[in-house]
Amino acid sequence: MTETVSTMTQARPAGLHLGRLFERIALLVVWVGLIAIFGALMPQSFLNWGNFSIIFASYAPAALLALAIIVPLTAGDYDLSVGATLTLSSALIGVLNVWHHLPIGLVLVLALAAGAVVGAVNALFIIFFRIPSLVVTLGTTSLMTGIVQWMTNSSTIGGIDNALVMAVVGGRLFGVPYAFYYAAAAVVVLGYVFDYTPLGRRLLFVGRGREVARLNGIAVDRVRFGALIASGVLAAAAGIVYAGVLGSADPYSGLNFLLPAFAAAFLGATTILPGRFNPWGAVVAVYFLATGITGLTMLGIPLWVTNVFNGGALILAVTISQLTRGREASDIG
Amino acid sequence: MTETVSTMTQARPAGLHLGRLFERIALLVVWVGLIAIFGALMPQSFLNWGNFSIIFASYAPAALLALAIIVPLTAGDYDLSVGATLTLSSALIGVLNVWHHLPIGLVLVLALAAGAVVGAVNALFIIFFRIPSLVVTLGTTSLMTGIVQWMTNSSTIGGIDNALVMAVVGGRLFGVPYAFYYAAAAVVVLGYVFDYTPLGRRLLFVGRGREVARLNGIAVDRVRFGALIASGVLAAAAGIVYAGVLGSADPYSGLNFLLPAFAAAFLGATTILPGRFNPWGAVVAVYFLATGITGLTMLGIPLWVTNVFNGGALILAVTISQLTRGREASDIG
Amino acid sequence: MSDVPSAIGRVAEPGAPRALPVLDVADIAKTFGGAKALRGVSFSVAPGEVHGLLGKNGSGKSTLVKILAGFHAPDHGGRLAFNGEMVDLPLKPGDFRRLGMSFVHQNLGLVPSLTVLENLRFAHLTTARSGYIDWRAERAAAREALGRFGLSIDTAERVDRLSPVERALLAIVRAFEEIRVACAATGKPGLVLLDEPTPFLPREGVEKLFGLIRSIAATGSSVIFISHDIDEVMTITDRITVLRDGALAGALETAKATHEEVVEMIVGRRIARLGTPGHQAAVAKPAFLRVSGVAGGALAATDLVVGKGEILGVTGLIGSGYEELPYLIFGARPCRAGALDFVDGAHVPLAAMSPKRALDLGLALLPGDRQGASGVDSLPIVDNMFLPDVDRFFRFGLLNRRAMVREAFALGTRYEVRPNDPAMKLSALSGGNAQKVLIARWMNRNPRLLLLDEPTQGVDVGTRVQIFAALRAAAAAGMSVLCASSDAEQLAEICDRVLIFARGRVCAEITGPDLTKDGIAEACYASIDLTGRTAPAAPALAS
Amino acid sequence: DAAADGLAAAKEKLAKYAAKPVFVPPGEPFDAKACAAGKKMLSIPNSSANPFLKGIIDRMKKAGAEVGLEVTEWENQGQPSQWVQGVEFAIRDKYDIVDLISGIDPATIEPQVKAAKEAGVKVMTSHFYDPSDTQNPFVSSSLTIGFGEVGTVLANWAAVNTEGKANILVIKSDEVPPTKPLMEGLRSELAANCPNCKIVQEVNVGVTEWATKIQPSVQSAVQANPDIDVVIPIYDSMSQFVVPALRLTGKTGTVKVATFNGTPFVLDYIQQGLVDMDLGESLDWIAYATVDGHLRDLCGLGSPAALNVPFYIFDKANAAEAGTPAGYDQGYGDAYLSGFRTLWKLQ
Ligand SMILES: Nc1ncnc2c1ncn2[C@@H]1O[C@H](COP(=O)(O)OP(=O)(O)OP(=O)(O)O)[C@@H](O)[C@H]1O
Ligand SMILES: Nc1ncnc2c1ncn2[C@@H]1O[C@H](COP(=O)(O)OP(=O)(O)OP(=O)(O)O)[C@@H](O)[C@H]1O
Ligand SMILES: O[C@@H]1[C@@H](O)[C@H](O)OC[C@H]1O
Ligand SMILES: [Mg+2]
Ligand SMILES: [Mg+2]
Repeated sequence: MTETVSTMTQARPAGLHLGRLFERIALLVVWVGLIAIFGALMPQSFLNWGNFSIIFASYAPAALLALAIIVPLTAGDYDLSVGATLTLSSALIGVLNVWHHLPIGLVLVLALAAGAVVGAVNALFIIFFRIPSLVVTLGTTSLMTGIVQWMTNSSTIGGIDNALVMAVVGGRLFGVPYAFYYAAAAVVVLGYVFDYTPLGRRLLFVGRGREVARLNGIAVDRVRFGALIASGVLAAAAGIVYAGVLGSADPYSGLNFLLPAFAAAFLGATTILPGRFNPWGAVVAVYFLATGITGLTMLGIPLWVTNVFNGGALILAVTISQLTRGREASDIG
Repeated sequence: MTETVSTMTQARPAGLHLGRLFERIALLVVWVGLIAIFGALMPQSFLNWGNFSIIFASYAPAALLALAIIVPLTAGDYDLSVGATLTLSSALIGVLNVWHHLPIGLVLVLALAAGAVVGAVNALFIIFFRIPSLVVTLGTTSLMTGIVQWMTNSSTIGGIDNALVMAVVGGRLFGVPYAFYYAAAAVVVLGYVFDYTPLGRRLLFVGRGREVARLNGIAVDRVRFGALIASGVLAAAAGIVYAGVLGSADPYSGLNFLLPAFAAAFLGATTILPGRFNPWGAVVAVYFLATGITGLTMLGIPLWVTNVFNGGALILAVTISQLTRGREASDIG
Repeated sequence: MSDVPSAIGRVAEPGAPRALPVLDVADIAKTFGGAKALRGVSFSVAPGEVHGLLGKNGSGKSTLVKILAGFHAPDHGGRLAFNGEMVDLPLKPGDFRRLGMSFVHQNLGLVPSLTVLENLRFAHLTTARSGYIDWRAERAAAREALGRFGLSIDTAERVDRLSPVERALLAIVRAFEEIRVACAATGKPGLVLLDEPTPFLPREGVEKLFGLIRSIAATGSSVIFISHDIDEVMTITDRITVLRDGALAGALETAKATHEEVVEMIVGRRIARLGTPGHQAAVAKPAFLRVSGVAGGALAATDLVVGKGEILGVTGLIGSGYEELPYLIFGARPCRAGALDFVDGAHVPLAAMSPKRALDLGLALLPGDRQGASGVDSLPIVDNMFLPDVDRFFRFGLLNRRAMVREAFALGTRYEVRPNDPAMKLSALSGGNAQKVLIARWMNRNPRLLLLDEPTQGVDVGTRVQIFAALRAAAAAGMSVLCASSDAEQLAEICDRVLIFARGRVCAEITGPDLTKDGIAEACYASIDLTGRTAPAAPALAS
Repeated sequence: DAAADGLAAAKEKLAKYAAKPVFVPPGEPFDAKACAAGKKMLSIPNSSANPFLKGIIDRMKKAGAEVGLEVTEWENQGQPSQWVQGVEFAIRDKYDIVDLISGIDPATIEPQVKAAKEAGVKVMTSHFYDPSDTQNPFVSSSLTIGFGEVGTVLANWAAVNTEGKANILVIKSDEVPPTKPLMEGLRSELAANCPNCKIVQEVNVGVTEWATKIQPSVQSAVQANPDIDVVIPIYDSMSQFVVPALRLTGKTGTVKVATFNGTPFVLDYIQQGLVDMDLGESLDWIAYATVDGHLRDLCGLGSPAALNVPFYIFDKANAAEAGTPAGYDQGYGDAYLSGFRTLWKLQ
């Protein structure tokens, strides 16, 4: 019982390493390729920093929303309510700031708190009553949609405090509006938490093996609870940035963000750290799709093509990622 | 070692039997209660057969869509693409019948075939490439949305052959337009398949334990494939009925039906056969929600309340169902 | 002995009977990714024969079984004949049923969230030609089948509400029922494949199973029996085929072989049976932990003391409650009452116990359900190894991944995990190697008390010996161990003391010279009389 | 009496919209080619998925080409963040005009409108504000459209077609800004000209919920209030869900439907007897008027305050003029074509 045969090389043929590396950066490569193509077609208007700075800023709410989704998704829960939470948050800002004249600082705190409350309500039903997360968040989506319509009288509320607008799209750093940096900060923080902290490991184990996590001393319910709250708060933050970008509160758009954000979360799980929902991947996916849509729009290509692009990119990327791993059952979804 | 201790009484206290029975009919009871309340408030306008016949007919597409969802859901796959398939089917009818003057009979066959193709494409990616169903159907939703916009130039197409309109809402039986009977026929057939055929058991086994089903000789892939095709065809049928009800093809509405249909599927899994997706339950849920919405709007209550009602009813019903079974982990979702 | 009739035209192995074999396989190979699970296995099973299929963990037994179930497609080139009929590989789903095979799979192959009726009548419910299911008739058929085996289980109960024993029995009843129907239909001998059916069975269940096996063999049908329990294999089989690393290691006629020969063929080298060393002078160890009044599940208020550096075994008939003990002490399952008193004075009421608290107190638990409760298959070995310890690698605000991998590699080397690549997913390891990783996880923390539930279930003899040695060494260094197991042999080999449970209470204590496999088994059966009960706590098999 | 006087007034006011539209020059003739030379305009529709708006932009491209103005569409799905991108794009690519068409409230994207103004890009709106609205301070000029006037036409039509006793169900979308002036026009005109008319119920449905909520709402309303005899879906795309509701409740023909926009499939509905009246505008006319108005602002000639595109009533009597199936520009005559060309000194 002394011999220890190393099967390492045997188990991981050299080709595999390259394949995996390729998979990690494939989406980035395709992104660069896309930029190159649009750049060649429109060297003036597409290939300039101004264009990218605007893509970065205007998709910041979408990026935050994709991040909001992957936190509970990693812990094994679906949160469909992030779209409605985004709307709720921006509607609250409109109603409280514009109609009730509350100071914007206070209003932002209240919006984030509302996001936390949504997360807590979801968590109550998901964790305490043990109802599937898909069902609960489908229900709260409908509930919040109704509440927002009631609050806003179903109308767009313009005239949000200029301080918010300035803080989101007024100021620029390297030509890029601040909005982007809020999303970037969220990615950095989440990326750090996911990869470099024990909390990130716990999240992952809770998502992949609840009972295992529990027996290893992880407070599973607390981790799931925290993930849902984080999701609510991030979605509310997305709502704040959205309100800041627009300078107004729109009671209907939130749900339009939902499916694309999920698509980005899944697409992001094919890159950087393939097979896992990861913040960097999610954000790369958001901006990859944004680049495609912007480029197509600038070329004046009809709108329906962007829908085809969105759907096609998702399916294609996941399929290719799947093929590099020999079609083994996927760990995501 | 001759004595045989029965574990029956031990495992199922008498109270449980009653509790289970109550659970099976709870939603029906609440439905009757709802009708009683609205009936008391509006004895003339609510409590008449005409009103119900209209509810029955106008929610027939929604009922078909809920049925489309539960087939793959029982087999363990999410089909988010049913909404887009509904739209695709009705858009095809509009384009082929109105613009290209194909006879309506042929067009209906083509619409159903398109639904089958959608199901087959979903199945290809889900089963052959082993991509999570949520991801695939999210992608095909976006793809189909684009294709529909291209086909229809994003415009509503009126003037669909009157024969279809007559066949769907023109003729009546017991005062109820035929539309309802198409949905009813689908429920009866599906109810029979689910409960009284080997195919129904195969579906259930595949959904509850894929590996086990395969170990026990079930052609799992074929069953899942069939379920996805069935879902596509049923969603296309919903699109046909929808086109018949409207007399026109609307390129946008499909997605709006998606979340309510999922809500009905989950709500339906709390009744008739609690803990399992079941056709009767799904349809009861659709008409329960329809009754609530109709009653509320007849009372002149603003529309936002119906969203709250939808979300609240879903969460409440599932929670109560969960409480009767002592909060054990749920089998649905 | 040469020209044995064989449908696939090869020379049969020595000792093979002359009749047309029920099952005859040749050159079956299976590659998973790059790993070869089977490398050209050939053997045959004669009518009426009980055939043992043995091998270390990962040697490919279950893979072979699953190929016969049509679950895995074997590599190209294998051949299969059943009752003389050549059958195309891979088998299509359900082919096995047409041929006349039935299975009890390693994990039983039941769907937990469905009912006893649905699971038991699986074959009929999913393949009935009539196109209409008559539920009344199905229920009657199910009751009759259960009745034939003397089982009384509510057919409407969900399988996940059954006890492990009931579940195992259900799977066994199903396999024997299916083979009965199949033989009646084909008029030819059938084949029942039992992949480690015994770990969950109480002794009398095993005996009843052996009775069934013999009766089915008497009708001319055959049985393939897989187990890591050599004594069981010696008792029931006629012949034995041994796999090693996916290849045929040899075949034996049971009657002509000894226990030691079988073990040697399995592991490929001689292993000294640990026997019963050191039990003669059971020196009382100083107490480390006093467990008082612990009650939960089937366990009534129970007191016991664990010594420092002691390996304490707990066992009993299934349903006697001993198997709950590790989970209750660890706070993994709700406790009705009880408290822990540590030698250092710490007093912990069990109602307030949680896994987190237990870990802080220096306890560790290795659950019996490896995949469901112990490790996460889809995550890397290194993360699984240090799951409770990640905080240790979190320095200066960063998780030190490099250090984790380095330490995991060292641990892997120490516990002979093969292959020792910490970045691989746990699922890439065989069951036994995965178990080594999980044991390493806990041993590495130097717990004061290690709680084990069936630590070597499904683990081959070679690996077992390794695990035992590691436990001994740790105990010698002062770690206490509480090991719940139904495996008397294992308890006899490693324990200093064994407590026998009956009806939720400790009813006997075995130490010193009595601490042998037979001694423990005897005590278990005596326990029935000791507590004066007339009925076992769990549904039993009527004779 | 008051009722009869009101009815007479209503009839008289309606007559104007039943006559073939005539062209009224919005200002002095000017050298449009010189003005437009080398200039470009980015048109952002409320949503590219709206065929009505897409139709306007396609025709604006054609009209612009006649004078040399380059018109580009910013394709979008109705999401404000995409409008934001469009304005930013225009600033960067040095467009001269950003045209926000029909539904984009400049207040919704005020930061970008302000930035455009500062960058020297003129942001103009068309077919959005009612003359009674106050224009956003960062907007250069607006070609308003009389949504209030539309409301009055709908009110008068309802009064006249029920002999002054209309019981009206209104379907509206409050989140679309034009709804407000339209509803005000509708209410005040009813009050003025039809003392015995009343709005029985107003149902507010968000645009995204039209498909799921309008049909059941209309069904419920006409069942709960059987005396409803006119349904006014204020935007005619809503009528595809009103028509089936009336069909199912058996009210087709007895309950009248009056609406606004002139979308072709609704004009078809009129020919089929499913809808009674649609107040339409010619897309092509709108396109020429928009190009004309924006050029005037760009070249400092002073923009007209309104689009000056006439409304025209389609009903059973004249719906066939729009074609079978109906088109977007048919039935309005083509007086505007030579009118604008003359103004622009092209002929
Ligand atoms: N998914 C996989 N990817 C790569 N290698 C694998 C995978 N699964 C198994 N292996 C390798 O195949 C070999 C045999 O593993 P297998 O699980 O068959 O062992 P086993 O006989 O079940 O052993 P045990 O008795 O320990 O369970 C091992 O070396 C293992 O590392
Ligand atoms: N689905 C799979 N994918 C990859 N490798 C697998 C798979 N199933 C089994 N293996 C590998 O095949 C080898 C044989 O496993 P198998 O389960 O047949 O072993 P076994 O002899 O039954 O072992 P045990 O005694 O532990 O049950 C192992 O290395 C295992 O890891
Ligand atoms: O037709 C337009 C409609 O589509 C939009 O939503 O609001 C303004 C209307 O003029
Ligand atoms: Mg095995
Ligand atoms: Mg194994």
